[in-house]
Amino acid sequence: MQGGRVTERRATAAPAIELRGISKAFGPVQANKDISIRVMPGTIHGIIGENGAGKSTLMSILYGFYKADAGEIFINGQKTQIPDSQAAIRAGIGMVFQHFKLVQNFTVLENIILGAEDGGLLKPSLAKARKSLIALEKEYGLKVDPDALIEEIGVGKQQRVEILKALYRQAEILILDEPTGVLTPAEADQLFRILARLKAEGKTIILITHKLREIMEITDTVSVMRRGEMTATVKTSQTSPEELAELMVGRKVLLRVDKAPAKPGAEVLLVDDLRVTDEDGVERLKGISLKVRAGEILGVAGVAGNGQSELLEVLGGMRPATGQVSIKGESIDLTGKRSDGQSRRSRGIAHVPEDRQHEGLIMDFAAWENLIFGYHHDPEYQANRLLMDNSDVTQLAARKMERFDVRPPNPRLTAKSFSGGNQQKLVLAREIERNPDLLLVGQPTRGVDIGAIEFIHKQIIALRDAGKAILLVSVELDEIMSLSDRIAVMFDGRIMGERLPSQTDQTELGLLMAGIDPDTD
Amino acid sequence: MDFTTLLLVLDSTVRLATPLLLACLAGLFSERAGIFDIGLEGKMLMAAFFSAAVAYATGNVWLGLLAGIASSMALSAIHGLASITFRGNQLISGVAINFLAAGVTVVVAQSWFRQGGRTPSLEGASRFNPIELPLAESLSGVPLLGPIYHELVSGHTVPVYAAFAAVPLTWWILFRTRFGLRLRAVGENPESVDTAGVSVIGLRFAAVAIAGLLCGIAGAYLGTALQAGFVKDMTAGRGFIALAALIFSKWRPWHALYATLLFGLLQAIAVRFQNIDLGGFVIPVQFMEALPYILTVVILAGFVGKAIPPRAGGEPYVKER
Amino acid sequence: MEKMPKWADAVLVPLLSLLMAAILSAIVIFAIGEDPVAAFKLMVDGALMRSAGWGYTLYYATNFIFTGLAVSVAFHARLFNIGGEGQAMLGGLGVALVCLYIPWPHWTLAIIGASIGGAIFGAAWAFAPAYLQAKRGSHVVITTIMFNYIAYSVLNYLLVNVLIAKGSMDPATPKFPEATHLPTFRDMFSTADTILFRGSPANVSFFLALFACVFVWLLIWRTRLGYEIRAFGHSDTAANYAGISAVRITIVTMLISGALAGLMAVNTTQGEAERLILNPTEGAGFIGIAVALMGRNHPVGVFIAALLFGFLYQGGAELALWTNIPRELIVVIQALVILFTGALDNMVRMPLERLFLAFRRKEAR
Amino acid sequence: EPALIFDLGGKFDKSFNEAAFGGAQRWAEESGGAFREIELQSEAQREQALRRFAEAGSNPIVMTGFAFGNVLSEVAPDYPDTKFAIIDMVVDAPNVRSVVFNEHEGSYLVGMMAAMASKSGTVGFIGGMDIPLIRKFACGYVQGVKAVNPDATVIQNMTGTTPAAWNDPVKGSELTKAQIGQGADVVYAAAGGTGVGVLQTTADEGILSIGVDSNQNYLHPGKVLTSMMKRVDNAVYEAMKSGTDLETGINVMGIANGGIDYALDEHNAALVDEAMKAAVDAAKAKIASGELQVHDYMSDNSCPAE
Ligand SMILES: Nc1ncnc2c1ncn2[C@@H]1O[C@H](COP(=O)(O)OP(=O)(O)OP(=O)(O)O)[C@@H](O)[C@H]1O
Ligand SMILES: Nc1ncnc2c1ncn2[C@@H]1O[C@H](COP(=O)(O)OP(=O)(O)OP(=O)(O)O)[C@@H](O)[C@H]1O
Ligand SMILES: [Mg+2]
Ligand SMILES: [Mg+2]
Repeated sequence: MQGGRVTERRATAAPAIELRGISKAFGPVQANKDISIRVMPGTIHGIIGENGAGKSTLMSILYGFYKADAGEIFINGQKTQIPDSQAAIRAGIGMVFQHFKLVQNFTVLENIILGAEDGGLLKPSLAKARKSLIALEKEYGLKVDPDALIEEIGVGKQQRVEILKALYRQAEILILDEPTGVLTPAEADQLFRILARLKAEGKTIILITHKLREIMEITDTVSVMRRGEMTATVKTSQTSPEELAELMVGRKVLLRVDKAPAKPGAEVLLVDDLRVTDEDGVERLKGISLKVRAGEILGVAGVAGNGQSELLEVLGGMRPATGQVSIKGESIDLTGKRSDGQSRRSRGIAHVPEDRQHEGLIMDFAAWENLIFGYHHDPEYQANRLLMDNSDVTQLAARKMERFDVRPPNPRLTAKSFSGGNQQKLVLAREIERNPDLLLVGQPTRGVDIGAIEFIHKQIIALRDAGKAILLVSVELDEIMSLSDRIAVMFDGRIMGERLPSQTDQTELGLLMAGIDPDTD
Repeated sequence: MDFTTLLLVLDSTVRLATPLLLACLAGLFSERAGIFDIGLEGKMLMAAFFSAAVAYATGNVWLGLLAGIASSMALSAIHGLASITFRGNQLISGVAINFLAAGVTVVVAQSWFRQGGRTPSLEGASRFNPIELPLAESLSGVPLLGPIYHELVSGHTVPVYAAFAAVPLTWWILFRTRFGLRLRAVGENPESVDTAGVSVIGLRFAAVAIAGLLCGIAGAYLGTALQAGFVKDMTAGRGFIALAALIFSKWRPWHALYATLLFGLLQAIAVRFQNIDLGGFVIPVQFMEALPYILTVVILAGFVGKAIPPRAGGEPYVKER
Repeated sequence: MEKMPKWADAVLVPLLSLLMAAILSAIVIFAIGEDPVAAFKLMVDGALMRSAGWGYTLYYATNFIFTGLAVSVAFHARLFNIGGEGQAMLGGLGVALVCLYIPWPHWTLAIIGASIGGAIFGAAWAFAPAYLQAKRGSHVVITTIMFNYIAYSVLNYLLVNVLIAKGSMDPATPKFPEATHLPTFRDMFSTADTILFRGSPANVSFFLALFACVFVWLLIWRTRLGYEIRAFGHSDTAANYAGISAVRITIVTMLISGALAGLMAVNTTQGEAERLILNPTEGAGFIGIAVALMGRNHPVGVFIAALLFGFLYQGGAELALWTNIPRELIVVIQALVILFTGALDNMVRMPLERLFLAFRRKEAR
Repeated sequence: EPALIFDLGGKFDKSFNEAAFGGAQRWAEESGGAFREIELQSEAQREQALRRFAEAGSNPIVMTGFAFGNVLSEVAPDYPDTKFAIIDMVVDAPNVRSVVFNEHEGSYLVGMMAAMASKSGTVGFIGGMDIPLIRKFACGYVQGVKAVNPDATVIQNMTGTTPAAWNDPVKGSELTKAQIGQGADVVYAAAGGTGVGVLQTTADEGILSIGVDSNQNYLHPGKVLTSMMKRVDNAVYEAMKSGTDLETGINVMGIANGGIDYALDEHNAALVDEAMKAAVDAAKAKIASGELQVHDYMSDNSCPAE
């Protein structure tokens, strides 16, 4: 159905997409700075970069979701104005967002025709879409039930709906923003097969991902973004993961952290047959058992969405569960009044949550208020039985900020006025300074720059060396490999296996994360 | 209760349900598009005054209706400006609009008519008069159906029939047209609409404007059909009962009809019977008056099926923080 | 980086909003053929130039302090309590029952008893919406609106059928006993030869209101509970992380809010009417919204805003007394204040933020 | 300079307050003087308005409605040099004139007319707020109806139990429809502003109504049988005319002294035939002479006729 346009475009050989000098600021944040990029037709172009580098912003501009402050867009060699997504769609661009843009209580079919209806009435549009859905399914193997409600199908299927939406609108250029983040490895493989098929048809694909393996596997060219700027564009065949990593963070990456061998002591945390069912009735943890001893770091690896977040949340008292958990031999409540974060803290559990902006900090609170968050009932912070001792707490906070190198070290600034890395240091300062028996850490360095990463890693290891137990959850395999004394891999709500960092490698962990146990296969 | 009394109560139910129904459908359009509207009351009140005032001045009820609609839509525009363009709090905006209408109507009425905040009484062509449907008189002799047709179906004013016609129309627009699909989508997930290349702002303004239109008709009905002129605060909480009915109906057009008829019936009963004596047990009139609100709280509490509002409801659409 | 300095957010934005509301109000007055300047003068004369005027201004302000605090305490937990009206009505019932059925020896004890009665009844009326919000997610805005109407019906029923004074045509309770009558400003401040605050209803409850301001300030900024209320209001996910119970905070905050609204009745019912009448609140519950918005949810702001609205109320009554401008003009002004300081906040804020941002960029260069 | 305070129903309620306004205007035209006036909008204003007028030197101050009773008894002693006149309520203070009306007498007359005009033998009564004063109206009305036609049915409804009942035309209209449904063909509205809805609906539905307080015949010419006139206008007029010399104490206005009457003018002339007029006038004379005693509900809170 799109054959004619393919041949015509190949003949011109102009870049399918060319961006020149794109800049975009969100208030004080410069998300994109003078970015230029060319993507040739019929290729897969990768974009990598740290969290917050500006990848999504750039693609959203190309798709007309945001308006650039400056810059030009050329599609197939023609200068094109893209003031809104309608214009992008007309120019043959389709985008699958990092966070899907689907209407939960609409059917697949309704979502597909939304905005691309053929007339004032729905009936003919729906009939037509149903027909072409069957055709697309045949062509690409994208199977979904057109009458299913979005809220009733899994994320993998939802992503297919997004891709179908783009194809239904006859997209020639397809942008995928971190499509594999939510997919199981099998689903990811399937997605890549579809992308290869699309490429063979002459479509142009832009793929945003954090995973170097995916870049190396499927892209033709790759661009690297850092802090809103485009730092390099290279042919995939002429680069290596190491080089890309270096380009991404701006200097040589230390893949290892200096640390002494662990001297594990007594068991601190014991988890047995932990189960969690979420609000939608989906079982997220399907019987987790693990233990963490004093003076060791247990790293939990896994693709996002396999239950690691829920594990941390249960241990941190943020959601109820069933099973047994004990701290230093004493069991803790998993439901009811005594299962909240404050009870956990009183039992010596500190928690650096995965999402510092929405969980770890109150962005509108001053730093000093944030530095007692969760511990505000502590007698140390009270002036008397009724009132809190604000000035004393502020002074304490200033000292903590000094020790954790929070910049600027002013406790009266609100949390939102610190950069991401410094916000994370605030959380760490609060949790580590409490000298807990067990520290739960989720994604400690997400969106944090390399200097801060090193500092944070050092603090975590220092705590370990002080004889504390640490449970680390991270999607960054490098971080897991370099910090952990033992590694547990989670898949689909279960622990797939445990390995020692010295006796494993990324390939084996990757397989485990994909739900494949190399030992039993 | 004998048959005639029943018919009369039902007849009165239809009359009293009409403004509730129109306002409820107005809220339905707005809230389905993600804009909460607790300003139904104010818009109706504004329309009641301006329709009565203009109908009085021109002697033409249709001009009055237009003026009522225009004034109600002006308030809609303020609500849109506040909650769509400037992403303000929709609830606060609604509260402000209710006060604005309560104040402006009286201030202007006093300034124009000097009658203590009311309009002079309307007569003849400056009011909506009852329409006799064909054959109503001649069929009234037919047992059962005759009186029902004559008393209940026939003999209402134009806005009453318009309100009842608006129910299937609303259903059809929402569920059978492109506009309806987009409108519902924008109330559930505005980003889905935005990324499909359709203007969120445009859709929401359209929805709010329709709400203004319907509230305008509701207000005009109060001022020029149910009543012969405007009196201060004449909506008397009907906007909030309509809101209650909207929740009661879980944002669905046909259910809105049933809910408003139920609430209309409660009002009709409360009007007629001060206290209802159920053989020793007396239901005070105050209880009947409060019943719509009590029922709504019960529904909201989720004891009788949960009322889930449109997911994006109440949230301004913010792309860039 | 903050987009604007704190002072701009706390003072400049509300001032500009107020200015816009004032300009529009002046236009309205002008449009109905009256002179805005003369009207304003009349209001100032009637509300501020005589001690009796002040007596009314402070009387109204007392009501608005209570309802304003009620709304703002709830706002801190991001709960929009529009039920102040109903809670204050029930508060009136509480005050009336306490004053009528307990034989108080002296007003000093009676005011304590009445405060407790009003607060408990007001809080009780806020409980159901709070519970439904906390446990069942029913939006507190809608339920409190419903409860306002239900409160009216309850009060109506009780006054007409149960509490009505024998032989009276008014649906109102009998007068409260002499011993419960509160000292008015006239009693307190008149000297032997000059009578001050003659006939005006301001009474000791004003000091109760001041006390409530201090109480709320301490509560919100100096206690753990206040800390938790604010934390929950800013981010419920973070509150969950910290082990702050959403259910508990929602319910407790609404109870405090309802109690504050209920306390208003000490002023109107015990202090002024000295009996419970059918409409004891006269919209003060709603004005609390405007007061809280304008006062930026801070007790000092609420106090100032309440004074302003007290002035508007008294001035507006004077207007209605001496000119052709109906009292509803205040309702218009009140609506404009809510509109500009609440719903159209961004209309003022966004250009200001851009201005400050541009200014800083320039400085940074 | 005298002052007039209207109760919550508002100056133009076409009824009670409007009658008071009419009296004040008559005085102003005749004397060339001016008077202050205010329409109350809220309960709290009652006292404020009284005091402000008193302090501003208005004298006498006239107020309409029983609801002022409580407040006036507190305010009056504070201003011993000011004279007050209150209508429909007795306030015992040396500087207050309390004007009350024998509404039952007038209601009796219009009840007679209703019974004579009715073809169905069923007539209606719609009261405002359910208070003894309105029951007094109802009781007199029923007595009048029964005097003419002992078998007649009188349907009675009160609009409500709160002051809102004085100002709810929608409810008035619905109640009227209900009474028509039950066969009523003459409806007497003693309901303040609510009566506007009653009169409107009877006119729309083609039956007769009876107005109250002022002469309301003109509202729907040919549709309003008559109006029970409570000469509030006279009371106000006289109070203003006597100025500071206002005689205090209780002033009962009834048929005998022209304070109560029924309305007959060009608007209802066609509806009132000679026989009707003769019968009513005869009764009127008997009441005036004391020969006929109409029972006053408020004297013992009960009504002999149902
Ligand atoms: N809508 C927005 N409003 C304000 N700031 C934004 C918005 N979207 C993104 N930003 C900011 O712009 C910067 C770039 O964000 P962007 O989402 O483009 O990064 P990204 O490279 O896609 O990161 P990630 O890998 O986490 O998806 C960040 O600092 C982010 O906080
Ligand atoms: N979504 C956002 N909305 C508002 N402000 C933001 C947003 N994201 C980031 N900022 C602000 O932008 C500034 C820079 O944030 P960002 O996280 O990009 O810093 P950074 O350069 O990555 O620093 P760090 O290396 O410490 O993480 C901070 O002041 C932050 O508060
Ligand atoms: Mg992104
Ligand atoms: Mg960062």
